[in-house]
Amino acid sequence: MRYVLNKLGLFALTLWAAVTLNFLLPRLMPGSPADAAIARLAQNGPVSEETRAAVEAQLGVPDGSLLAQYWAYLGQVVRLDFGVSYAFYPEPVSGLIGRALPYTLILVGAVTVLAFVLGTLLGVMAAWKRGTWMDALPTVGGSFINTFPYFWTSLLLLFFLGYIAHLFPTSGAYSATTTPQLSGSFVVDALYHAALPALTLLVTSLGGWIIGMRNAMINTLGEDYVTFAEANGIGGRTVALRYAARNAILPNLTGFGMALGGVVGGSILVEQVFGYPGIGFLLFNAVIGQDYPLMQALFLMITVSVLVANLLVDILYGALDPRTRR
Amino acid sequence: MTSTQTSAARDSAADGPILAVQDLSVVYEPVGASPTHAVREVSLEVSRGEFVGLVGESGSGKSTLGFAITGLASAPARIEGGRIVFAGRDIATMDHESLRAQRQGGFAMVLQSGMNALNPVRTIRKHFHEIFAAHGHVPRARRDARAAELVGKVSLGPDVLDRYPDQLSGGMRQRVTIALALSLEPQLMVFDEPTTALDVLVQHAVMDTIRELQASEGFTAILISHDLGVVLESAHRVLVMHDGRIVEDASSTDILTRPRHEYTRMLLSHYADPRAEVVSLPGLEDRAVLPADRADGDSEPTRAPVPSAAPVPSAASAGPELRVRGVSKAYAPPRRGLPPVRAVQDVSFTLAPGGATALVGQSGSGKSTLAKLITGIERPTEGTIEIGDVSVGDLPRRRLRDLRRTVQMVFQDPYTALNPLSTVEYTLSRAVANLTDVRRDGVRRRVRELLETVGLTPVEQYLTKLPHQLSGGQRQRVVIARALACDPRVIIADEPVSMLDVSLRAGVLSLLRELRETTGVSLLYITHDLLSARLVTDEIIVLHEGRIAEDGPTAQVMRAPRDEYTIRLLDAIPDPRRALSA
Amino acid sequence: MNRRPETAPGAAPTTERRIHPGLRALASSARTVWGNRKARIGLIVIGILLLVALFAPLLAPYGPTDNSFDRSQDASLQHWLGTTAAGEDVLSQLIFGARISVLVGFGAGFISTLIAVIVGLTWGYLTGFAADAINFLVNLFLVIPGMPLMIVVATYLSNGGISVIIVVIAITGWAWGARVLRSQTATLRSRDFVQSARFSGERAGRIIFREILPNMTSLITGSFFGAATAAILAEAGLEFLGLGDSSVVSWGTMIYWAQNSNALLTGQWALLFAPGLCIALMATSLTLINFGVDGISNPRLREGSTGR
Amino acid sequence: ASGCSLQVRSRPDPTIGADTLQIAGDKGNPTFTANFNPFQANARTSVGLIYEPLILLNPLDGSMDPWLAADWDQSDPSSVTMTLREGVTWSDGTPLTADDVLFTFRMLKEFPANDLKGVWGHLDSLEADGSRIRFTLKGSDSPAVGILGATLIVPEHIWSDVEDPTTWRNEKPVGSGPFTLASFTPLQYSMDRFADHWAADDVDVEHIVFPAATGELDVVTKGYDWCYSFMSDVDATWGAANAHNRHWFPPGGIIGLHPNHDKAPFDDLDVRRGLALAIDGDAVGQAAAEGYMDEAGQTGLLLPNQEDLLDPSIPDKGIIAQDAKAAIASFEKAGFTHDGSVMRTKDGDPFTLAITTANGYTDWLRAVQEVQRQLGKIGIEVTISAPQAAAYEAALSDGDFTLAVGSSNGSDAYQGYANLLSSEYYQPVGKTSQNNRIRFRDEEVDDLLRRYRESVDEDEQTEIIHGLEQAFYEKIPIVSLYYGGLWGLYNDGRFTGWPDAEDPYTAPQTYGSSPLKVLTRLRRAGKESAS
Ligand SMILES: Nc1ncnc2c1ncn2[C@@H]1O[C@H](COP(=O)(O)OP(=O)(O)OP(=O)(O)O)[C@@H](O)[C@H]1O
Ligand SMILES: Nc1ncnc2c1ncn2[C@@H]1O[C@H](COP(=O)(O)OP(=O)(O)OP(=O)(O)O)[C@@H](O)[C@H]1O
Ligand SMILES: [Mg+2]
Ligand SMILES: [Mg+2]
Repeated sequence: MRYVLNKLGLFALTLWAAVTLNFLLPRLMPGSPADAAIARLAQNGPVSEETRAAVEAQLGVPDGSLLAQYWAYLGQVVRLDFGVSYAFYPEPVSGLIGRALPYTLILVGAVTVLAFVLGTLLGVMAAWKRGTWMDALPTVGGSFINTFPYFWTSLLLLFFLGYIAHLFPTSGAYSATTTPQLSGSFVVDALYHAALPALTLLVTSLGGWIIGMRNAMINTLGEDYVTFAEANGIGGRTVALRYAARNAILPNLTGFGMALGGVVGGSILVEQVFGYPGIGFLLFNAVIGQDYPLMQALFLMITVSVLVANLLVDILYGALDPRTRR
Repeated sequence: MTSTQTSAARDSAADGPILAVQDLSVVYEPVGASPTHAVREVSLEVSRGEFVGLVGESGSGKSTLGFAITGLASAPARIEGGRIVFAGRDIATMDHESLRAQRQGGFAMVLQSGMNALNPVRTIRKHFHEIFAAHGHVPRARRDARAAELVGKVSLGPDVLDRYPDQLSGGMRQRVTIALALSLEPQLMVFDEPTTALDVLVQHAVMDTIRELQASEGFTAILISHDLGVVLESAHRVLVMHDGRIVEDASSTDILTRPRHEYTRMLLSHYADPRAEVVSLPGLEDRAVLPADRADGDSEPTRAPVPSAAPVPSAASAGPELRVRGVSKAYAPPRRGLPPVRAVQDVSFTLAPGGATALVGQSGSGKSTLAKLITGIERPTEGTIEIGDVSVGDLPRRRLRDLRRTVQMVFQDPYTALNPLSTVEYTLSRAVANLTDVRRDGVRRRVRELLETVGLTPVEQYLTKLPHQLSGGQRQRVVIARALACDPRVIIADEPVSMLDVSLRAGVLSLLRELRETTGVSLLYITHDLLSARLVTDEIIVLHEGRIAEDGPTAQVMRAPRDEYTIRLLDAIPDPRRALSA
Repeated sequence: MNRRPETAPGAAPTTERRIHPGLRALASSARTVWGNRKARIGLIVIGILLLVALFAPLLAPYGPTDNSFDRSQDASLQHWLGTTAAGEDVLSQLIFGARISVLVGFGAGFISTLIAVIVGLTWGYLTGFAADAINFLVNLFLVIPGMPLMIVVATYLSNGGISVIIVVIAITGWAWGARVLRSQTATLRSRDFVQSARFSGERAGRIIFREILPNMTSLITGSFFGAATAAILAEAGLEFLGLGDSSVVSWGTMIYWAQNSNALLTGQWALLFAPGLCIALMATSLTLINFGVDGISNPRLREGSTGR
Repeated sequence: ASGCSLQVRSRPDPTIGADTLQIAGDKGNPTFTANFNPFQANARTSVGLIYEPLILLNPLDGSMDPWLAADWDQSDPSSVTMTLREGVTWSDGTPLTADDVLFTFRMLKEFPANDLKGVWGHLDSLEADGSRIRFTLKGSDSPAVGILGATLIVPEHIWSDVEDPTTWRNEKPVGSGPFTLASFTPLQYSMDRFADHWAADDVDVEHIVFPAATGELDVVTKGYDWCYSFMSDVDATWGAANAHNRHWFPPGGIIGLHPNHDKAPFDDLDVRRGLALAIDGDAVGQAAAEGYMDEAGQTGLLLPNQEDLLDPSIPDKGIIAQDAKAAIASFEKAGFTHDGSVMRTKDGDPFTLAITTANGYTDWLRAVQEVQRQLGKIGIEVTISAPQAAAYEAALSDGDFTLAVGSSNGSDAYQGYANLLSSEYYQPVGKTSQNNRIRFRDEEVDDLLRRYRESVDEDEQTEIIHGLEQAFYEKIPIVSLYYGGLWGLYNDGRFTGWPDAEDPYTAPQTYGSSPLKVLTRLRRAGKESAS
């Protein structure tokens, strides 16, 4: 119980710090939202004084002291009201996020889980068949692919599988002529569009899991309980999975929560390349467009989801490891 | 009931020895290090139903041999040559699957570190079920009953089946591993130091169980141990291993009465009964009922003689008295809702200047806690500890450094007490520079003096060595030298020899005794080994669950223990002679 | 089975004398790393890349920003990898680009490892409030996703060129290392030799940095290589997003420009392919070295086969 | 890069009919938000086809065509009278009247946030008399007619019910333009021809689709008819993807080095002249725009669009040829010293200058890098500072720069000069100003600008422009480098009648007023050959 309370306390404190950081970060950036809007307009020709005035009037440049803004901001956060986007004015932030979130959730969520499962299995195999090609291939291969820059892999996949081979759609999260809805055909269409970005994320995050699991597994393989199980003539598969892998997976779980943050980071680049309308793309636009409200909401969301994932992993850890269950 | 008789009948075709090893060599070939020939050209035969002991010091290759004959040698170990014939078949050449099939009704092994031999995330019941499922020799319906029966054989109740390994004590875990091995209904069981990690009293009980099982189930047993005493108590025949070879193979009686190999003789010579009137070990002079007042510079055979002139200047000056008065220590409970851990309760004693007191008791009896209290690492919950006129319990943290000049500590494990990356000289000179007023050349001189004091001569040879280049005994001497750096008046030695091989123990013990006599330092000697307590101390305190069970002059307490707990402790000491005479 | 590898007869006490123990530890670590096949490949590759970076002006046929050639040419004898849309020689850019990756990788790797070491060791050694405070800070940095944070900070500091990139990557990338180092410190601090140093009257700082630190060389090396790998990838990512300094020639900016000038459409894909491959190569070689480094701290990870 | 086996080819969507125009002109980021409020900066670009201006400005040369206003009169520089076209209806059938015009202008007055073009900076009042609308200006302001005329007119009967037109997204727009919104998804929207449009007879395109995916790879591969995008190596990419793919890149502005006239050493004309002489604008243009754009002369005019405004007395169309010797001499005149390799300031320090550009504007960066190389040759070290676009805007507006790359001038010659040079807009460094960010002050120029505003005579106006060109040439307020392009890509396989160098009737841009013009000129290719 105390363990849980401790965790929750830390969770709340970290959350507050993240919220505050969110508030400060954008305000530290040079140039105002109006400057950003004007910069966008300026790409179609010089912008006049009057336009600036109009834009500033529209965006309602933040006023009041920093502290007052902070209070107002905290109030908004509590009410989950993130205001109106600057870059997509007058679109409310919640609407923008609401539209982008499902895609990233599906893409990143599915890929993270898939990469974890697949990577862990390959890692188990590599450790079990240590020193053979079944070890060398996933570990060296995995660590090589793992070091491909996300965007580079995306570009190559996009080019070869999308533009040359015409196997996959090249942008978007669904066909341009369909409207998002909950129907079978739409889901299939959406999955088809998610395939390439998912492949990129999968391929570039797999190696980490393989190596992490392999190393953990090699350690548990050296444990006495594994030797004892073998001495008792328990079959290879049982020893590998229920003895070595089952224990080796525990330290890797902690990494799993953290990994979510990493994949969201990676998805910025991937979504950018694939024109995938997810959170990553939105965040990039928010940063470039100096869109404080959007940026704050997104950051908060990402941080909270990583925090929650960590909390869940902690709880899961407790469930999987009887030693913490007391 | 499936029993060993049926499986024995199955294999009765092979009438010869159940196990025959011929010219077996095993080599470790770790990557990035030179290979180690752990077992060299070993040949042995074991007949059905025999109880064979395998002894030898640490690193002599006992475990390696054990792993080889149970078909568990795996990378980086490699069987270099030789045959291992079990029940007529060579298992050295068997493939993985047929080896696996052999494990039921064939050979089983109980691992050295039985504490870790159970999968922490599975219940004991699952462990049994997995073995049954792997071999299919127990029908599904009978499995639970059989598991309960098996744990019953090792004197455990069926309730352990639903527990996780970490919910069992060390002794229980070791029993469970034995029960698991038994569940294979093996003809041959190899016990690799089944009791080393256990407490003295528990050790005794587990060994009893093994002996009884062997008698009742009739399997062939090989017991590996570094403790000749333990082996002689149980085995009919003893194999002595040294440096990868079997140097002696004889019946227990022969080993005890007519040891042929020099090494065996050396091992035997380190056994003595602490209850005897006169106790002596090689290198340690006789210890009569009354403390000897004769300082004898005799040293262990393996090292150069101690220089005759004791270099310590303040040998004569009497130090402060250590007074422990009504000290208790309670630790916060490990879990909410439990009572606090009372590690030490109402302990009082006095350590006179120049005196030597032993603190004995089983694991968890509060010995180390007391040491921590005296050295100021922990604060007592109640009571006072005074060293001279300093009250340790009230000392502010930053004054602890000053306390170090008076009270020093000798650590249990010389393998971890030295920074592996620091030379002997650095380790010692830091202590000198920090705790004394000696500087520069003085430091260097003092370091040399210290090395001479602990008998590491010629000094030059040791100054630049790193811990891994020293033997265990030499390391422990460096640890002692470090403790002596600032001329402390009180030395607390927490199990200073328990991690050392018997052959190295005597040297360190005699050094401790000698130091006491030459420097006049008072010694608090913490141990669970009563024999060594008898050899180095005058007074003894027996701790039991944090309380003093008995105290008095060492020889007197040992020879005529009054407390029942002390008697049990004394009984648990393996004594080869007693076992055979019984 | 082998509780004390130090006592292995292989480490004969008679050899190696009068060498500083730290150096010797380093030398033996180097041997362990070199003994690992994967690490050996990594060391060779990174060695070559380092040499390329060092001798770029000698190796490169042209200057990296010399734009006096025909634009968007295919590979030819004059331009082995063709030219860019601005008329620069791709091969020369690739060779010079190694410098930035090396600089960023090792620079940011070094800084973040330094922070990780200082924070991690202090954190592991201290107890009580100070440790809780550090724990909180590290957690915060761990939880805030690195890439977005990096993007924001890079945008904020978009004026300072490559050194700013290094700093940005370093300050967003130290937390994981600090955590790993802390747990190792916490293990080491309960070792008897640390206790023993306290009994020798050593003060906290010296215990941390003289007693504990050298025993974590392999872990720190590992964390350095890990950080360097991450830094190289992060730099490339930032440059690709156009948030870096697009006026320098680095592998990241090469891809940025390639993407900008439709290298895929013009079929100039050496322009895109080569720098990405180089990034991957450098990062892989660092990862491979880490396979060997892991083996120092954890002998079980040394190469070998289970014979299954 | 030709003959590569991996050439990407255009694969148009087969479901798109022959009467449908596919435009890559509206960038979803990455998806569209439904915003058809023409008075918002984030409105969909197609609002230019839904709502119509009174007068159609030609973004190429600033010439004006009647649109909703059939005709206008400006005999007095302080007022304009426009006559509304007859028979114009909104797409819901309601007729468009002068009341709608009055409503639109009054709404802009009430909600200044919507007044993106700043009409009420020029306008004092307006009133209608039947279909005639009289605008009273704040003073003599002949150029204001263009600004007033460009205002998009919205229907009163719909907009008068809108509570706050500054945040209204107008998701179902009702306009008067030749196209109406047909369908909208976040990834694509389409428009249909408005059959009752007053010029419907000239409109041959039945449908338009605007997909959101307009990356360069998309543009090349998805069979677009019209795109606005800079395309590197256009012949090998766009050109190679389809035999009918064409491009036309007329100039749309001048990219130059903008010195801060309030900061040394650029307050010194000799220094500015030294820069102009040291730099070969042609080479800069080559580096920046891959040779697609020409060097810009030092007149402030876009050539050839504004050829007829060019003062023939200015030598070589205002091109200042690179001349290292003369450049060094000019610097030396300003007190610099040059020892054959390094340019030193008066204090004897090597002269280094920082050029500010915006991160992500890759052509500008290429240009600066070329300038860096060229100035390096005469011993001037150039450092590049490339903050993000927003920070760049802020730096320029606040005067927080010494030398920056910037874009200036445009279709309307007078507006170009005024915005850049009028001391009316002057703000000291530290105060924000959107126009005259170079902080230029010159009485002669101010005088010329004032005279232009007061003149309604075209010949006189031309003469004044000549004077401004002269001033531009002599005072070098900015150092012109090359023309910023209007990156028109089009396909004449399905539709013909595109604006191009032969028939430059408007700019090939997909935003602003051009689409209205282009859509009334396009003809289906098949039909044309049949007829
Ligand atoms: N995995 C290993 N890799 C390399 N060398 C090893 C390994 N295991 C054991 N050795 C070496 O083989 C030799 C014999 O080891 P073994 O474990 O058989 O000794 P032991 O007699 O069982 O000692 P102990 O009493 O300490 O258990 C030792 O020198 C040891 O260092
Ligand atoms: N820091 C601590 N927190 C809580 N309980 C502790 C702590 N240290 C020791 N204990 C408990 O106090 C009791 C006495 O421990 P102590 O270490 O003094 O025993 P010991 O006699 O030295 O045993 P051993 O022979 O195993 O070293 C044990 O039950 C132990 O679990
Ligand atoms: Mg052993
Ligand atoms: Mg203890």
